[in-house]
Amino acid sequence: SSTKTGTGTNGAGSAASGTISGTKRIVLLNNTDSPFWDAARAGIKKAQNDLKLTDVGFTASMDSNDGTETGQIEKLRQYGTQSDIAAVIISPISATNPAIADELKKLKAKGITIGCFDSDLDAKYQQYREFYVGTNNIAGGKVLGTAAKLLKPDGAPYVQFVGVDSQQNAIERMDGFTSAVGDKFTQKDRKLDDADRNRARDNVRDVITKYPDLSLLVGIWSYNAPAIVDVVKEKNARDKFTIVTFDAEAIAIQQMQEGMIDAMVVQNPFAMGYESVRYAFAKAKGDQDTLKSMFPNMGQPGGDILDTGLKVVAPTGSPLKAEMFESFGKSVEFLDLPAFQTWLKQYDLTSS
Amino acid sequence: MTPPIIAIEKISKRFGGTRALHEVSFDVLPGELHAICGENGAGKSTLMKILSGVITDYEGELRIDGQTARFSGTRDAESVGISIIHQELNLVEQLSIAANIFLGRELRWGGVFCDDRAMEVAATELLKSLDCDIPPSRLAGSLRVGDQQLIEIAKALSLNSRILVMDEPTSALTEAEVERLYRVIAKLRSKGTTILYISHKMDEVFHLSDRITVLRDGQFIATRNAKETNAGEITKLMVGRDIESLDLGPRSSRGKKVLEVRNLSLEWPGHARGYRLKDISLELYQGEVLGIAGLMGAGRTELLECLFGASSLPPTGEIILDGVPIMPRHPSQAKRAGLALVTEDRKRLGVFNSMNVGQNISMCSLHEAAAGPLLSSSRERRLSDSMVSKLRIKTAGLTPPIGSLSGGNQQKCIVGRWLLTHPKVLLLDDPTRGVDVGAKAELYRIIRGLCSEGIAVIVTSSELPEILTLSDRIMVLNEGRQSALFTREEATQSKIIQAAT
Amino acid sequence: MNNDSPSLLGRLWSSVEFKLILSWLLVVIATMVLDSNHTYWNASADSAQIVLRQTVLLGFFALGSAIIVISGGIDLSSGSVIAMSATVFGSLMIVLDPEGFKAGHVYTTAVILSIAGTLLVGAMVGTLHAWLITSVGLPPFVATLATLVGLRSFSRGLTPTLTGGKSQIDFPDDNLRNALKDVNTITILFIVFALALWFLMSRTVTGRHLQAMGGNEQASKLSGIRTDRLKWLAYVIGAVSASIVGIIFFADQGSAKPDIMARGYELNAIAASVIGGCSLQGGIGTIPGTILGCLFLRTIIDAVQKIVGAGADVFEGMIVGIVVVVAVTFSQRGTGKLIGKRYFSDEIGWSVIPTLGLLSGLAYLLFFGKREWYAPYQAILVGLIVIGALAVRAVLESRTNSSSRV
Amino acid sequence: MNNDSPSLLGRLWSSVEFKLILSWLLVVIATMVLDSNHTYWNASADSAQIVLRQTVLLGFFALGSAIIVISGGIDLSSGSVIAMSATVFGSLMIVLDPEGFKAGHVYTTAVILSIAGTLLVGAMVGTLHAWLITSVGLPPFVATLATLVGLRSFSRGLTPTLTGGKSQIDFPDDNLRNALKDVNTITILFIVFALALWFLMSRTVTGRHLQAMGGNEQASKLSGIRTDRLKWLAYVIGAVSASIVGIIFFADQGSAKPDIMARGYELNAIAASVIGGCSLQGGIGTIPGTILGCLFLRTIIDAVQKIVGAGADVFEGMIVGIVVVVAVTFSQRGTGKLIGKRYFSDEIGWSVIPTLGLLSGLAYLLFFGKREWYAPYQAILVGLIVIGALAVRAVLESRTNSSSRV
Ligand SMILES: Nc1ncnc2c1ncn2[C@@H]1O[C@H](COP(=O)(O)OP(=O)(O)OP(=O)(O)O)[C@@H](O)[C@H]1O
Ligand SMILES: Nc1ncnc2c1ncn2[C@@H]1O[C@H](COP(=O)(O)OP(=O)(O)OP(=O)(O)O)[C@@H](O)[C@H]1O
Ligand SMILES: [Mg+2]
Ligand SMILES: [Mg+2]
Repeated sequence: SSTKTGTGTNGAGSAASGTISGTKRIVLLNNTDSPFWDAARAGIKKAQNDLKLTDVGFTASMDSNDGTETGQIEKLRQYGTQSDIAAVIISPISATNPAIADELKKLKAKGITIGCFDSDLDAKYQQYREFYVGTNNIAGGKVLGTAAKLLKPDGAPYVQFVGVDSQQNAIERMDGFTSAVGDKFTQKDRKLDDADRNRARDNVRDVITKYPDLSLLVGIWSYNAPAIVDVVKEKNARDKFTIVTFDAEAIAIQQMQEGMIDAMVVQNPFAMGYESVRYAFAKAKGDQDTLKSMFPNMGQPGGDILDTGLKVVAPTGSPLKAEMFESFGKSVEFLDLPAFQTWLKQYDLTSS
Repeated sequence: MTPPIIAIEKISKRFGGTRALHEVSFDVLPGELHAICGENGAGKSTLMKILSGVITDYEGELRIDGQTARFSGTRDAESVGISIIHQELNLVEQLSIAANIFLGRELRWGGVFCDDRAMEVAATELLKSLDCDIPPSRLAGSLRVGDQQLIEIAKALSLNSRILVMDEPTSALTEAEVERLYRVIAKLRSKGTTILYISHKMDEVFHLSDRITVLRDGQFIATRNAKETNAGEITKLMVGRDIESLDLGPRSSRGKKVLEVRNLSLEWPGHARGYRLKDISLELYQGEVLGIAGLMGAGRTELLECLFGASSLPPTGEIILDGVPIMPRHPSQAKRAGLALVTEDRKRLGVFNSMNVGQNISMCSLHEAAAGPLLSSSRERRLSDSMVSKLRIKTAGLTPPIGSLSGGNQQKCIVGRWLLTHPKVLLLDDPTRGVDVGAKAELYRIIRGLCSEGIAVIVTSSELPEILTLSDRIMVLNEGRQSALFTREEATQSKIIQAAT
Repeated sequence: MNNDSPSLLGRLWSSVEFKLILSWLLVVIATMVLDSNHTYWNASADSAQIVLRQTVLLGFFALGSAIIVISGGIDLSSGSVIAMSATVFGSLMIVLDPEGFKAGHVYTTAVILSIAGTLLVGAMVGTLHAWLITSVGLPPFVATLATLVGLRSFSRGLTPTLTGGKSQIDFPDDNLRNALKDVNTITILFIVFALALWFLMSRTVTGRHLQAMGGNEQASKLSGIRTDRLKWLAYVIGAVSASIVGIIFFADQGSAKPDIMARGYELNAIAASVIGGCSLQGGIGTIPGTILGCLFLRTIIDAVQKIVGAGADVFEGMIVGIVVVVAVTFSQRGTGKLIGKRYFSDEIGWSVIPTLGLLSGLAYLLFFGKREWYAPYQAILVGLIVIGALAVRAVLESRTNSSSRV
Repeated sequence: MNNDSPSLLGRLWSSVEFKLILSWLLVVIATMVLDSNHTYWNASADSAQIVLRQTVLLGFFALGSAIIVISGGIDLSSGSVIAMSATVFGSLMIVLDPEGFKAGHVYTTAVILSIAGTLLVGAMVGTLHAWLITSVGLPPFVATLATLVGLRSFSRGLTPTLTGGKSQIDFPDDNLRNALKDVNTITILFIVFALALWFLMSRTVTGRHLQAMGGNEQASKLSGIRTDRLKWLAYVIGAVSASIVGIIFFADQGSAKPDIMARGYELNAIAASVIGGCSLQGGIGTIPGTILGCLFLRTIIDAVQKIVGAGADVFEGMIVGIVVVVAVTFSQRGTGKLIGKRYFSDEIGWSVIPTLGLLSGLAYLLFFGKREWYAPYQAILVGLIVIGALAVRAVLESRTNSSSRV
């Protein structure tokens, strides 16, 4: 791509801004703020320290979007005017949105390194980003679905809880789940809460009272897990329901410890943050080795994807076992809760 | 005998429970000035609203020039040449005087565009015909009641329609402006305009009208030729009984000094004159009535507002009540000190439209109606009732909303509201504005009664006779300065007007 | 509030409260009949509890908002104040007992202090509103609009500062949590709160003065009422009630996430009070009415969930919108007037008929339009029927002469 | 808007427009100085374009909202109408040219029809508002609150029905997109639109009547003005302007997501018009003022982005809130009055001082509080200084006797 001219313009930019502050920014733009990203922030900070970004006048930080396309588009436009942007790594709020693609294209033309993390652009727009660091959310959905199937061998009526079903990762996770569980499972309802956690609890209360035969509750977004558990506790109907959820908010982990959650599929936002920064920084320095080591077969189809893997977390003594998920390959790792918690400690995270 | 220009046939109108009009029928002859008299709530305004297309649903029939007219709005009425000056002010305060005068009938160019210049020129003409020299580009909201009423008159005149309804046009005007209005009316009549004129001021009625129709409780009582009748008879017809003669009983002897004001001044930033009030000094004794006369805009309202701590800017000078200097900065302080103010602008500064009659009356004396912080509805009712009966307020109990009462009765409610606070000094700014003769007489008697109880009263009025009957001493304001102080004996209309101009 | 009808029964009948109770019963019965799962029969207790909890939570700040509305103001900030209070409550606990916060057992004294502190901050916000309105002289809409945007962003800034970079505060102490979110506790708390406010507004001098100020501010000032202090009181009550909700929410949701917490709730509160008979012109409204307004609103929402079944969330807004319109119209006028009234007698009336037809047609399509090929034609048919019906009504109206247009 | 000051210059000086231009310049200069990247120097064109685009987009529906406000109403529905229009526009294109929609090249005729249809639907919504307000007799706040919730949910229902289960509509045609979102096109469009409205409000009889109705509806009625029709006009203008924005937004954002699109924008519109000098009591306000209000608001937001840099959006709300307060105060009164005014002379004034101190202390902590250990102490210091300063001011005020409290 136009890296040469790119660095050229960047040089000019940095010269202009250099007089005041020589810093160049590596920006990671999320879709909407949530504890999930706190882990990513930790990753970014770690990368910044490990790779000593600041020594050569670089900083890496995450910008929070407000959950709307407008928000991301506006931010991308802002970056376009700012001279100190070295790289923009985005978690696009909608993979098919042409406007976001447009803005990324413009930034790319300015010689800014463009990448995606956590969720990728639609195939027809992937030309605009150099790499994708994250997990395939459809796969994530499939894994959770498989877990559900293993926990409920002879099927169950279920409800999926999510904030906004127009958001990319929500769509993929839910589709993945549905495709994996198969037709023994019947979806009673799909409850939206507009990311309002009060509403999220009502939704759970509502379906529990409404569908007496319901027996499987699926949390798609991170805060859905605690919402589900709270209500189940409140009604102390734990034995009635199997509960499988995405992501691991602090409370959710604690609740799994209490035996309130049967399976969590956890992504690795920490790695997403860390690796994104690592790539962008290497790119800026022109450090080919790192680039190679990260994307050995860059240029070949799928060579520009770095899979940060999934973790299936189950409480100790769960029927779920590691071998059950081997079919998904090494990108999916099975952990029991203690193991997971030690993993978190190791990067001193409270959520993931 | 010429055929009537307006024939009113068995017109009736109800408002919920109240019967405003009941089978009223009478004629109005072309070119005459037909006065309509009646107590507060007799139905005068209601009838006029029907006549001018404001009220569209009523029983009965209305004939203009012999053929039946059923207006669906004010436009229809205007189209047959009827225009009205409403009792209550109806101006858009955010618009200029000119814009208000031509509201709804703007002079245009190119069909859709306002021709402001033309309108201002025309407005200046109209105002000149009322000897009023306020620039027509000024916002209507920046005017005082009196000036606003002149604008209303100008607005009605601008229609130069053949039938003009005037519903208490002079209620906020003082002699000088009334004189101007007379001249205008004379001009109109020379052009053959028919005028329906409502007023509670007998002298006006007899000075102007050819014929007088009396309404009572919404019913037609009689029509008389002004020549062949007198105030006494009309009043009797209105009230339905012999009205006690206006002898207000012996004047109470003046007691000790209650209130003393030493060169009170109020600045007026951004105005040529620079002050609204300048070096006003006065003394007020228990049991006396001090009348304050002056032309519209002389500063009477400001003076009372200053005494009551209600002026927008703080005044300078001294106010001494019972020997203690007070300079109230908020009405609540004045109220606690023992002052009470009945404002001149009832609609804006008096009534609480969302509340009923009882609540409106008890508003200032709730603490008497309360045991500790809790209100006792029975006590409150007793308080309000006492005033309803004392002031003979015409209302169906305490529960109807105040808005359903006629102007005069609303005024009585507000007077009652303040009487309940047992004030040492009672400030009355035009207390009888729009109040009928009967009620006036009662108010006068009440004021006297209060004096004999040792209360001191300051009263302003737009009617000199009123000031002369009421006051023990009369202070005349001119351009915010104190131009004369008469005792009742020396005071005469001519002297006062001279001092005021 | 037309007191024209003298008889006590008549007045009761025409009172907003009574009408609301009626319409509420209507909704409940409708739900019992139309809900295919018969939830209200099978799980009455649970269903009741759901509605109760929601009504109470909404009630707290709706009452605050109602008092402001009655006294002639408006408060757009309640949603943000809720979010801020949750954040402040969390932050105070962190500051006062850091170890306890990590360990998951906060000292009772720290908790009490934190709650007190949060309510105090609420009162401070109320004071700020009153100051902006009385001393700075801003219209209430603007003043509270400013805090609506300001306080939320303020809390968003505060959270990472105190949590060390996190975007939300997780609730530390489970026992405390269960204590604070328990439906019985908050219901009792609410009853006390509501009774107090009801007393204030209907039985005390202050309440009367608040009402008077709402009706005619200048006149009440000239009647010797300290309108400034009254405003202070009203806005403090408003903000503190929101703070209480903030504390409960934090417990109920287990985390305080200022950027989305209680976003847009201010409008729910205002809607509830308006449905409950408060006039936004001020001076009119009651506490019981507002409570019933909350109950009605929350019941409607619950009913939609029950009746529509899957995908109810999507349609909720539509139905709530329609119900708000109907309820407010109904509670403002007498039923008789309502039917006698002319709706389609003028140009606007005629020109709205196609709109209503279109809407009902599409609504039909959305609700009942299974994927059959003829569904669209059905919808069009429905639309045409509605248009026809309304047209007939319009003609009838233009016939009759008894207009009761105001 | 006090026309008492006779001299034309004086009036200009005291006009809202003039003050806004001044404050705007202030903001721009401040940004040039404080922005460490000197973006306004290096990328002036781009920056200008961003602000311009934002101002124009906001301007369209802010002007609509302003006209409603001036004529004495209020419109809470603009955000939802925007979302709905985007959805309707997309749906119409799907219905009128399904192949083209899939293929990515929609027939021009289909496009034109769709745009016309969308604007028509906008007009219908306006009519609905007018009908609810005039014929049904709802307060504008309630009527538009109902459509605020109703229309959004309506669009949410519509989208999957037409896209076959998807919850968003992606913009089909790239050329069309670029045509519709092009900043020059929309700017020119806006200028025309604004000029038309400016003419309407300042020069025509209808505009005069709208203003009169806003000032005193009763009086306008008695002067034979058909207030119903005027309301219809105002609300149709409001809704149509929002529809225009909906169409542009759809193109600009590349997809229509009715559930989150333009959520809460209604308040931006109202804020802009209020900053621009419109009074929510009605009767007061101008078109140029509103436009300047939009420009000012958008510039502020942009300035925050530039100055604060990373994580700006967190503080955006705070700064906007403060600016709204200052701007409105400033534009309402003369500067002289502003300084002479008494802010802390009464109980409320005193009691707000701690609040302001606390706020400024925390603000300091949030903005400049690097993680040094002494940062909190600095913050406390700042707080105390502010409190001290204000206390002094309070004392001085209580000394002087020149109050201009209203
Ligand atoms: N809008 C209304 N609603 C209810 N009742 C009304 C209304 N307008 C007038 N009334 C009642 O109709 C009766 C006649 O009122 P109207 O104003 O015509 O009296 P009036 O003769 O003009 O009195 P005044 O001399 O004080 O103006 C009064 O009893 C009044 O209470
Ligand atoms: N809002 C205002 N704007 C401009 N001038 C005013 C205003 N209010 C009063 N004035 C002027 O100030 C002076 C005092 O007015 P004010 O109405 O108090 O006198 P007044 O004798 O009480 O008249 P009224 O007969 O209306 O009570 C007059 O010159 C009046 O024109
Ligand atoms: Mg009258
Ligand atoms: Mg006066």
